[in-house]
Amino acid sequence: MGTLATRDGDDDWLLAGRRFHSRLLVGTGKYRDLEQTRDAVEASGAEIVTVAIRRTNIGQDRERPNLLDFLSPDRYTILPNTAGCRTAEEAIRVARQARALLDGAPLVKLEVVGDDLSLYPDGLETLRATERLVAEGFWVLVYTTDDPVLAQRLAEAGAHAVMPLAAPIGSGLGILNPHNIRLIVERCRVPVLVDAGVGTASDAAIAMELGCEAVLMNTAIASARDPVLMAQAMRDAVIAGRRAYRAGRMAPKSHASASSPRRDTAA
Amino acid sequence: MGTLATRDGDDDWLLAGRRFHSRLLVGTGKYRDLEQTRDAVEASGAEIVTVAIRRTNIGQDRERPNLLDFLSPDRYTILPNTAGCRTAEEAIRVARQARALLDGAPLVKLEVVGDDLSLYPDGLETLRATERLVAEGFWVLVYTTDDPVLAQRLAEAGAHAVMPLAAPIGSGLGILNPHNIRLIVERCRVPVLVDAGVGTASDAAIAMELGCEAVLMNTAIASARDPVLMAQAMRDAVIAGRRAYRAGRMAPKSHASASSPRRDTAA
Amino acid sequence: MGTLATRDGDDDWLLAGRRFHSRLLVGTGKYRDLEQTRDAVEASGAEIVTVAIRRTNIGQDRERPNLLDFLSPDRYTILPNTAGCRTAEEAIRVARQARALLDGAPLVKLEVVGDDLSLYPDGLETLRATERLVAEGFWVLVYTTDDPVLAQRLAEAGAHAVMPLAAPIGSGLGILNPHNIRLIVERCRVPVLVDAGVGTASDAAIAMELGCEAVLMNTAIASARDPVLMAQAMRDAVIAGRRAYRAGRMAPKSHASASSPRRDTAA
Amino acid sequence: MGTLATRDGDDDWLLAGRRFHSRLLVGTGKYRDLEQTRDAVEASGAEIVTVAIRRTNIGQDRERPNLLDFLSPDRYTILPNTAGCRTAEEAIRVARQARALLDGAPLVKLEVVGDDLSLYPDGLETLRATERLVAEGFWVLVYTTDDPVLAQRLAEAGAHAVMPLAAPIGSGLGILNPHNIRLIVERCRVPVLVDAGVGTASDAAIAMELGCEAVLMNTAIASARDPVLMAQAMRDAVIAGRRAYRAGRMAPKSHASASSPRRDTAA
Amino acid sequence: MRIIVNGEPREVNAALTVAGLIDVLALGPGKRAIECNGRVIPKSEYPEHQLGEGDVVEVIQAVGGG
Amino acid sequence: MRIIVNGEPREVNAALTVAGLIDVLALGPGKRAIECNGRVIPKSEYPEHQLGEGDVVEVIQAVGGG
Amino acid sequence: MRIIVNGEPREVNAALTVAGLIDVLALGPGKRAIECNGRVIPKSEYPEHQLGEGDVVEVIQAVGGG
Amino acid sequence: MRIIVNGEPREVNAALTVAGLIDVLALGPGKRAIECNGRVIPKSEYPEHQLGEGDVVEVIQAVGGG
Repeated sequence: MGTLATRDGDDDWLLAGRRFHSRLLVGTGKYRDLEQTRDAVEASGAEIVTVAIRRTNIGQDRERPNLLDFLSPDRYTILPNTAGCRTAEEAIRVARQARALLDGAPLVKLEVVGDDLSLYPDGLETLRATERLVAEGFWVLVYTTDDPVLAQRLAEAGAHAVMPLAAPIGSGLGILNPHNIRLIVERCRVPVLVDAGVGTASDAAIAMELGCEAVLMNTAIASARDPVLMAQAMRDAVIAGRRAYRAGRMAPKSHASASSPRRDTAA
Repeated sequence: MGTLATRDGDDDWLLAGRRFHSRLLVGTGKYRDLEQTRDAVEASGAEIVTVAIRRTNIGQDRERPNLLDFLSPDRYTILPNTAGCRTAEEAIRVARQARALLDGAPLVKLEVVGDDLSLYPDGLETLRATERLVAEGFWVLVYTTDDPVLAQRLAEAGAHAVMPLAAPIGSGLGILNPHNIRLIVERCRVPVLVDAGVGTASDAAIAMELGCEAVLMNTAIASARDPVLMAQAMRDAVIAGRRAYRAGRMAPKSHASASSPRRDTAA
Repeated sequence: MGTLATRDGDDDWLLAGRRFHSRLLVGTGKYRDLEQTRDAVEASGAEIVTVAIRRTNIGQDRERPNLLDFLSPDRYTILPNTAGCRTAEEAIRVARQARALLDGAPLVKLEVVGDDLSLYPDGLETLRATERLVAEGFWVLVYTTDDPVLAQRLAEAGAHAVMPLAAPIGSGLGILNPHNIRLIVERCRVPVLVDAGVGTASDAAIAMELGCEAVLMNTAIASARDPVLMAQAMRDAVIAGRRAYRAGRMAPKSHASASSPRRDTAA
Repeated sequence: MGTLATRDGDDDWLLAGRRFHSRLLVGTGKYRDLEQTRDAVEASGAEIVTVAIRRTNIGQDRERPNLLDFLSPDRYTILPNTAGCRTAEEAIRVARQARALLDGAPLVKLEVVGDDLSLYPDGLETLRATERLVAEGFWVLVYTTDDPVLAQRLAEAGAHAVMPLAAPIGSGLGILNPHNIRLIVERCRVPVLVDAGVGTASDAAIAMELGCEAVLMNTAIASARDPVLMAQAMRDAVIAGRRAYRAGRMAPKSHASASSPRRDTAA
Repeated sequence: MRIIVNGEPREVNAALTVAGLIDVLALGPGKRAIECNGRVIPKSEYPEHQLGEGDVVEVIQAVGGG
Repeated sequence: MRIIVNGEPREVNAALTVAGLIDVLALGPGKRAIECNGRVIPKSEYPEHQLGEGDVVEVIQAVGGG
Repeated sequence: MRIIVNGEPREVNAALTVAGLIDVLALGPGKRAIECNGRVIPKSEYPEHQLGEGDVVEVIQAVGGG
Repeated sequence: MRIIVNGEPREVNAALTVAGLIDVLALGPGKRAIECNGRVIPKSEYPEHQLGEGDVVEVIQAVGGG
């Protein structure tokens, strides 16, 4: 009944002018096979799905099943990423490949990495790439650090969504600095999504409770013991966290406060 | 679909030999009125509902609506508490009153407080009361500290569920010591429920991720800005946390791990 | 200069009527040898030193050096513990052995363990032992959980100091529940010492900032790579934490506040 | 004795080729008066002291005491900051003023703020200013976010020290993201100092335990109830944290480990 | 005779039963428990259980609590 | 003539178009992009775009990623 | 002539040098910097550096800051 | 006669005192306690306290512990 309550669209969100219901975006890497990828994505309820852009394996192309046969662009909004790029130029090139591949769809998840070990983004290259991709008509969802000033600069440069990391990609450490995520949410006019570092369901709920518009994750689902069940958990957690945010949590108190009336006890 | 998946009963839990589906137990204190109480309880999906035992307001009894008219024992399992008691004797007396009032139903939430400011339980009186109530045939769900040794002693004394506090009652501080909750879950043969201190949805999810059988709360729902919406959030959060626990979360790593393949990038 | 400032005794503390300057108590277990034990204890600045009570190794007694030859009771206040005991009776027996061994010195660190894996104390046996040892004239420093109600009961039973654990003995996890430690400090009339679970210097500082009278540790020093240097670190950290507590820390704020004047900048 | 042990210079650190003993740098803002400023600085043991650069109050200049009369450049290394600047150009101008004022001393604490509420630095302007100041021969100690990639870029641009914030300036929230501070320490060849956000002594100890070369603070001392005593606490905490870092802390364990021998108990 | 009901002294007819007291107090039909001198009176005993001078009676119900 | 496809040198007929290359490589029907010397070739140009000696061609698809 | 010192307009004698301005302002002996039209004036130039109509002068010192 | 010392059976002369046992065991000069059948023997009683057949004696010292 509660789940149905949100089904009625009263809490949809807008990304680049398009309306979405699910606030969980999922990646498609690290799964056992494409069947599991599909099942987990389906269980997650996600409407937007990230993919990477890579060379076709020429000899095996005919036999090998294709990711987009399992996750049809007719059903899902495909969000190609620029993972692996280290400069603005590389990222722009991959974004153009992705747009051609996806019949002109302008969405791109911009990711320009500045450190191979932490996979932290390079803020300067990311800002440069954002400016140029926006100029080329891309709708840029940009992976960034949790630096509130950089996030604002990216939004001002025309990014359609700002996506700070919670923790290093694939680490599962959860939201290392909730204070910064909250500052970014307060400052940015565009949707703020937590993009990396979520490890379990409560992390996703916390991201939403901080006021994020949505959460993007991959490893936390794909590397769970049971990815399909974890996908359900994440779907529920994002809904839970969003509702808690909208419901307005109680103020924490340092002392106790009885739930049962103190008076009228039998003598 | 995912929500339906758990509706099929494959993850029900047992309390004193009875089967329950919902893993969220809710209190009925601190609401604006009985209508709001009923709506929030309904939205929470709870099957077990706590009540306090107090003197009837003699003069006004006829006109004043009764809590149990709003939350029928035919529909909900009523769990009377002994809130406000400070000795084993007081608690036993209230438990007997509750049993009479509820036509012999043996369930009781035992609460013997040892400190008025923190509302922390008195471990010794709680253990004494548990032993005697068990001997009288009660099914005792016992509010306790997060002390793993005391929790074991209570389970050994015949408690049907052990319910450590997450934080002081009504504080909303969340799970102050997850390490202890995990130790209790590992040691106790009976269901372990987190009973007090939850403040928002992610706290409830964390309790379930630690392996608790269920969560009991009151203030976090009743004192939210929108209690009915928060009740839904808590229902979802408990489901999310339970699924994450069953799905087996990824191991946290201190370094990053790419979600997209590192090879096969265009040169 | 600062260190000298405290040497003048203006911040000494009282334990069972005796005056101590150092607020760091150290254990003597787990060291490489007795020379290292002595050096680390000396570097720590501790005036009170815990020892365990065990059978003499009969055949080797003459050749084997004795701990108390390295840590003379003339220089240090020896605090024998009842580690390894699981009942009040066992603990009382060891306390009597210790008193005889130490020529009638009445100090004892009472430790009655209720769980072999966590080494958490058994609250009930601990309370029973406290009552009886106090009746026999012992000065009881009692290892306990961080349960504020139990801590109060122990103080009321006549314990000379209440020593809640920060985390499991030897775990080095730091102060798992600062909220409880603060509650205990607020409630107990006798000195409160954090007794177990400290892992590094900042943990010890935090314990003191919470208002504890002193800190007792062993593994954090003995299992450091360089125990003597870590002993110095702990000595300094306890002094630092104590001074910070007395100095009254600034209130944390959720927003920034400039350190340099905002006005009078050159145009 | 231990304090003396470090006095012998075996753990000095180098900043721009100069040798320093104290690892605590302090600001001079927010004190009640210049006497308190001087006393707190002296108690802190700091050798490097930050100052702001502002217009002289023309009419009152003769009567009003001057900061540098209380903190002589002959005794302290004066570190002028560019607080209040919002662009590289503004910061460069202030740096030049400071150098002239301090008879050509090339040290400057570069601070280019990008957000008035959080006082977070603007990474891009900060990098631009660093490059130009280095070219002009300044020794640049640069205030930055805890972004490891930006920190590396700043070090590569020739900064003599990289100074990530622990939390917003003046907030006293402590080290919000220790993970990032550790990453920066691992990556940067120049000294890493935590610069802002410390609230109490244990925060300073944690910064040092993470491997920072030193800590810079102002509000935590100046806004304590007793600034001079807090200055001592901070001095001790920095020494404690540094020693703990060098001593190599024990590995944290999730289970207990007894400090006293398990065998040889009396039967 | 004089009894105490929920902490308030109350003058009632001698030889009043618990069932009679319920009528006198005009209690509604909701679920309740009645305790007399610290002992819960089973419902089945309401008709015959006679109250005595100075009895301390508690009329108890369920209210909102957590 | 000799071109480079996805990093591997490959001998092909002179005057091969992108459309022709797709046949030669026996690529399946899935979604892809083709880049030649760093420039993406629009699908509409596949039939006429002629490859030349030494051209660097990338055949690109979507794969699992996060 | 009219110059601006630390944001305030001020009437001074024509051909005033920086050294002269320091006397006029009755500045104390403490450490300071003097900037004229955005450029720091080295101490060695104080005696000869002549101020002109409309010059913007900043007199700068160190104050408490973090 | 046979006694148990620190868990080990040991044959000793009849009428041995605690003081005598200390000689027999060649114990060093360090601080210790001696317990006989669960009761600590005060030092002052060592010379006269006679051990008996089957007595359980514990010789106790301080060791490193936390």
